[in-house]
Amino acid sequence: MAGNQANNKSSLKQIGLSEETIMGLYGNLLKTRLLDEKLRKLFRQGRFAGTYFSAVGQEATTVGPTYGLRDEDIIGPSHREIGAAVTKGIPLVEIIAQVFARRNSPDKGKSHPCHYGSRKKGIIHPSSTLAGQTVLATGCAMAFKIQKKDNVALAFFGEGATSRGGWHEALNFAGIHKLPIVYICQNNLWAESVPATLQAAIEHFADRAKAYGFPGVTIDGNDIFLVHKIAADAIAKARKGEGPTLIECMTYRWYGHSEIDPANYRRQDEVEEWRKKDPVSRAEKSLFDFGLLTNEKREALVEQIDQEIEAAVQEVEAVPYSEPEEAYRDVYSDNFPVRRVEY
Amino acid sequence: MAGNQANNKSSLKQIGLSEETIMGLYGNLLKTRLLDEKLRKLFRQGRFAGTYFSAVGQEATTVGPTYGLRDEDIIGPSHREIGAAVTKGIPLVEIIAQVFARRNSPDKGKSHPCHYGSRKKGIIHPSSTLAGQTVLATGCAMAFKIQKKDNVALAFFGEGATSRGGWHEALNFAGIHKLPIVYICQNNLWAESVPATLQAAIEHFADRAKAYGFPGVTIDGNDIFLVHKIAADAIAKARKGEGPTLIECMTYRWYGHSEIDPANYRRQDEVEEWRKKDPVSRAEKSLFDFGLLTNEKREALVEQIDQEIEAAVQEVEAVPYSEPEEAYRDVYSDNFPVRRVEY
Amino acid sequence: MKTTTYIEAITSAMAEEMARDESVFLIGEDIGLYGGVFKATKGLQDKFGKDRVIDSPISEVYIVGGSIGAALVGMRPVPEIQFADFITPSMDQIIQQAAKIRYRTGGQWTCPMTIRVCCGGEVGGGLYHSQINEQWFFSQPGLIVLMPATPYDAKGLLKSAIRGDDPVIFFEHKRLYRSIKEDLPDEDFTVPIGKAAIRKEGKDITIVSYGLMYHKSLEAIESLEKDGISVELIDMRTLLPWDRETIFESVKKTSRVVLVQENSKTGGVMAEVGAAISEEIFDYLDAPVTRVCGLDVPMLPFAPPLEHFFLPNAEKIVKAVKKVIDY
Amino acid sequence: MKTTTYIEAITSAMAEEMARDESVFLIGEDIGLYGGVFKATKGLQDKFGKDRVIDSPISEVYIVGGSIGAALVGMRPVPEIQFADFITPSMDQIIQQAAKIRYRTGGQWTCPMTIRVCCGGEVGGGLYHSQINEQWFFSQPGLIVLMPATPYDAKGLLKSAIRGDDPVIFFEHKRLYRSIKEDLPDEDFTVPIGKAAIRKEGKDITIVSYGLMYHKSLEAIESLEKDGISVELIDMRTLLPWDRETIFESVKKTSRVVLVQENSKTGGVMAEVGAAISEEIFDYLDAPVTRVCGLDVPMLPFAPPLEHFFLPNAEKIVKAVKKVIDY
Ligand SMILES: Cc1ncc(C[n+]2csc(CCOP(=O)(O)OP(=O)(O)O)c2C)c(N)n1
Ligand SMILES: Cc1ncc(C[n+]2csc(CCOP(=O)(O)OP(=O)(O)O)c2C)c(N)n1
Ligand SMILES: [Mg+2]
Ligand SMILES: [Mg+2]
Repeated sequence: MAGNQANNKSSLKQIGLSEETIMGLYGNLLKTRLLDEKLRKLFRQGRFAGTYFSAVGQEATTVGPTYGLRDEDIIGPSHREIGAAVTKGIPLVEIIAQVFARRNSPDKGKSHPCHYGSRKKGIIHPSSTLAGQTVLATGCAMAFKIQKKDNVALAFFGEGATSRGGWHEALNFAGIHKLPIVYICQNNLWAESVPATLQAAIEHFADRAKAYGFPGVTIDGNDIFLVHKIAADAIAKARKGEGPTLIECMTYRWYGHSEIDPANYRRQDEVEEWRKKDPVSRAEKSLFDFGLLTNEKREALVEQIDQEIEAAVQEVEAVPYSEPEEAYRDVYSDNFPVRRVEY
Repeated sequence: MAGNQANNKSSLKQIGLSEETIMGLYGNLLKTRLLDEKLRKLFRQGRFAGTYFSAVGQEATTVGPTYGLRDEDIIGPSHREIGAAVTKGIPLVEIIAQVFARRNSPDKGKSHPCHYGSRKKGIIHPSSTLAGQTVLATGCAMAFKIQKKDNVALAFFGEGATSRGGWHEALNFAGIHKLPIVYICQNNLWAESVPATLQAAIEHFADRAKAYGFPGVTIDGNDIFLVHKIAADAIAKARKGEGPTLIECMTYRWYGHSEIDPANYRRQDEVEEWRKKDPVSRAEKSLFDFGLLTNEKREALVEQIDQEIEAAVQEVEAVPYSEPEEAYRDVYSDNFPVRRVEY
Repeated sequence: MKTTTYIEAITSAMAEEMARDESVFLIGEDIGLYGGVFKATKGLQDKFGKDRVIDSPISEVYIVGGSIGAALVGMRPVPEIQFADFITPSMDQIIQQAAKIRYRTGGQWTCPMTIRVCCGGEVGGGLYHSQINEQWFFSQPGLIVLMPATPYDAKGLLKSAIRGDDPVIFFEHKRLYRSIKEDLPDEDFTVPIGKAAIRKEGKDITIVSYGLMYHKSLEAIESLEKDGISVELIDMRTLLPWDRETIFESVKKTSRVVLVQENSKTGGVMAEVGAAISEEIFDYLDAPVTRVCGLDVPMLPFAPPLEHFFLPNAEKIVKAVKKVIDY
Repeated sequence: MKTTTYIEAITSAMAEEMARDESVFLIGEDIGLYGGVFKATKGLQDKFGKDRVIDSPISEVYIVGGSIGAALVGMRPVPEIQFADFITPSMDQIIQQAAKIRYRTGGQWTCPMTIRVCCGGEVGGGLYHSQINEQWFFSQPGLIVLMPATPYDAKGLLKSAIRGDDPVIFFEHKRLYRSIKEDLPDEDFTVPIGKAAIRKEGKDITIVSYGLMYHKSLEAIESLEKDGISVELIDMRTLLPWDRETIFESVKKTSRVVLVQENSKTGGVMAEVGAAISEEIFDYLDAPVTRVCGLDVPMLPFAPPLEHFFLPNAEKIVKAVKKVIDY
């Protein structure tokens, strides 16, 4: 027993993260997974409108870099960043209210589900135009430099989004001015139905950093501890004014592009192979090894989170949509009210 | 004498180009230089409207790659490609008529001076939006691949234009599909008043090719023979279906961005240094060494070209502008005439 | 004759034109193996190969700009923009290149290209999957802008576009893809660009509309006729160059007109139609030219009641028509 | 009081706002050391440093998109687009981000940004150095669109824009940069957004215009008054949200109106103004709402006679006014 504990301690040391960090990462990872699976189910039951983009399978790529950020640090997300929303601390009820587009959502039901954002928590609600928030986040980093603040910005995007011109312009600018930003590419091998091999003639999108004069690195995106460490180092570096990093996280989405996509463009064995690399069970295996988790503890945790989620869903579903007149608000500042039309 | 000749032959051999090619390159280089200097003067005399972008100092970067192309090969130029227009064989009168925006210009006076183009000669008239023709030329290369033709496309752009998003999208696509295209970056260290160091955090723009999975190479852009050889090799490779190349030619513009720019953002010693690397005198020095040119021969050549240019200018200046009604033409195919307005 | 949905009409137009002319090819995101996110290109990569049905990277600049380049050297590209919301990155290529290359070269180079753009609301798409943005292209000389409302027109106009020698922005309304059907002839047919369709003759008032709004107007007419109002209904079909003659003739006859547009009101296509009517046939008007349009707020907010509130519908059209009739 | 050109008015507005508020910064091509291709930012980098006057790479997407990002976290960016012709690459950022971020977030994030856009013809600029493209932004709810015609308005509106909390497209007409001067007060002043200016009162007819066309209209009036026609002249100044009240009141009084716009006619700003007048004050009109505009061809061909033919001028305005008066 004592020997075992010593062993755990040493592997804990090896991993180079505090127990608190490890448990924090795991807690957010698990919460993200359970929330995501729940939302998938609710969508399939027709409980909310629009569509749903699941991030199941790639949660480590968002939870890992986000964990430990300050509120004033800014995230420019894309459409699979539920993990960033959870980890940066947007309350569950707000996340779910946004998905359900209810009156109690801070966006009043105007944004699309999965376009998670929060001013208070420093996440820019995405527009759907891919890599759009990469450009905006770079602009935030530019502002931090002008303001001489040591905040950082984090931009998330899929490998597909790196084909966009605006992405290039943003990274080029960040390189020139050594901006405090970290770029996280979630290479999940597919952009909707298009394989990464038709997205670029290079295997690793981290290589694109060479064109911008800052380092790029490709890592196992399903190892949450590794992702966190590499990202935390890059973030620390950025905070010190030493410039951007592009981190390519190799990962995989388990399900379709959105919940209406059967994803039959992918081979089943590819899916199976990647399911074996599940970031959640991998984290759990480590925690078991470290002696930080037991099956009972895990089940208790799952139950507690599920209850939280369930309670939040019930709270949200009881709230109606905004009244139609809400459509007229938030177009401009109060100086310029929109003209009402009557027929 | 005999020994000298043998020497010349061997240096000719060393250079790896036929006498005909060498003389052809030189002839086009000289013609480009003389035409460009003449047009500068004419603009300063107020003989034509708009503006003028001189390419003096960087002629080797356009003449070299263009020499030897077929009519069906396509060039997507930017604003300093007078050398491509001359070398691909647009008649002098047409080039000058376009600069003067006269009725006998094939564009009928609609395009800007320096936006040289010709359907017959396979040069796409540029829009001013930088790197625009890089995208179009890439599309031409895509067409050649679909058509199973062995034509190639050549795109010219400054180092500044590589910052544009469309440039990135085009090169990325060319890499994926191994298109028959060669990209020529004229790195003249300045984009209008902005130094290359504020354009990118890398020293050599050829490095950007790494992001697209094809080779990039940086060369002395003021050595016309070298430029031609490297480009010809890349063109041959592209023609064989072996994909694109990015060639960065280090060069310099002697004068302002346009003729109204005093260019006082540059240090005079930088200008002097580059003037010493004049591509024309360097070519001539080689030709003298090879015994292919004498001072007398050179003077005769200059005089002949000057006369040609003078004759063309006179021919053009005698032609009026298009009549105003011309403004209504070429908006659509004949199916859709533009409505005339009368007040 | 075959009963055909709006989207099947589009697919078959592409298939037939590709079979007819090998210079026709398609490029866009997810259009190949996947057959397009709405399945408009279903089966076409199997039939015509990967060279002619190209799955592009996420590069709207290149999808359009590369197509323009290909058009210059003999191809007839049919690029797809997956959602009209994502056409903004291509504006540079459409406006500065496609629309102007014939003009700036004195007719030397031409750009026979048809950009298919999936557009429109009432599908729960929210702010980024409901846009149309037709007004930007409508204001650009050098472009043709089409928006069919029926399967017959979708097929016939798409064929005319592909065969034509001008750059075309071809708007397909996603709400119509599977909601309307029509019997289409088996033989080849086209619909002429530049001609509006008088869908129904009437004498009291003219309604002009296009796309989904044509169908909303049809719905409105049912109720209006019960009230004894005789409506002449025009479907513009071609937005640029728009068919002034047909619209003017109709309004001269009825002296009253309501213009229905899905997009926000200010600066929309119907502003031009309204202004031109007032300018050119002023004396024939017995009542103000009246528009029924989307709200002047970003098109359109996501939550269902907000989306509904944003969009014109039969009820709003009926009210507007009655107001104009009673004027 | 100081005699000030239009461009000096712009430079001083920026200098004063930068001194007043350190969150104001500039970004654009050649704006730093060089002071801008028209020298609008001359001396500002010296005064405020390289952090607040940023020479950007040739990246119109980033110039605007990066500015939006900075605006989200407390800055007040004033990006410059060197020529309106090169705003097309930024459309995605302007339309999908700047115009909609307040809306899509229920007011959580705001975008206080002023994009300065150098625009307009009659400078021998040809197809790619003469464009305006104001109509695209005019049709986008969420944006403010300004175009001053005088040094006073240029300075006062630019200050209002920079101090405001909405994204602004601020059009500067390059033909006016050095061709007009005005005495400006030494003390701080602003001009309110959303208010048109009645530049001259009159009773027979209203002319509405903006930018360079305001000056062409002034020229026209000289000759019209000789013929005894009394013109009321309105300079819109703010295009979006446009000042319906002022324009409607004037037209109600004169019953006749000519709208003058530099850009191509179809789908332009004056289409909306014309349609709205016809729609809302129909009964007051004694003659058709008439537009004098650029030709419906790409704006604008290079050769001097073609440029001249394209553009509205005093002569064309005079003819149109007389036709409306004689109606
Ligand atoms: C500019 C733009 N073009 C197209 C789309 C449609 N679209 C949404 S997600 C997607 C694929 C994204 O792939 P990737 O960036 O790899 O992210 P992933 O979905 O794999 O996480 C596409 C094409 C879009 N949203 N924006
Ligand atoms: C999209 C766009 N932005 C800005 C400009 C204005 N402009 C014209 S040339 C130029 C500099 C070009 O630099 P570079 O690409 O290096 O070419 P060079 O002039 O040095 O040959 C700029 C900024 C333009 N034409 N297009
Ligand atoms: Mg992906
Ligand atoms: Mg340069």
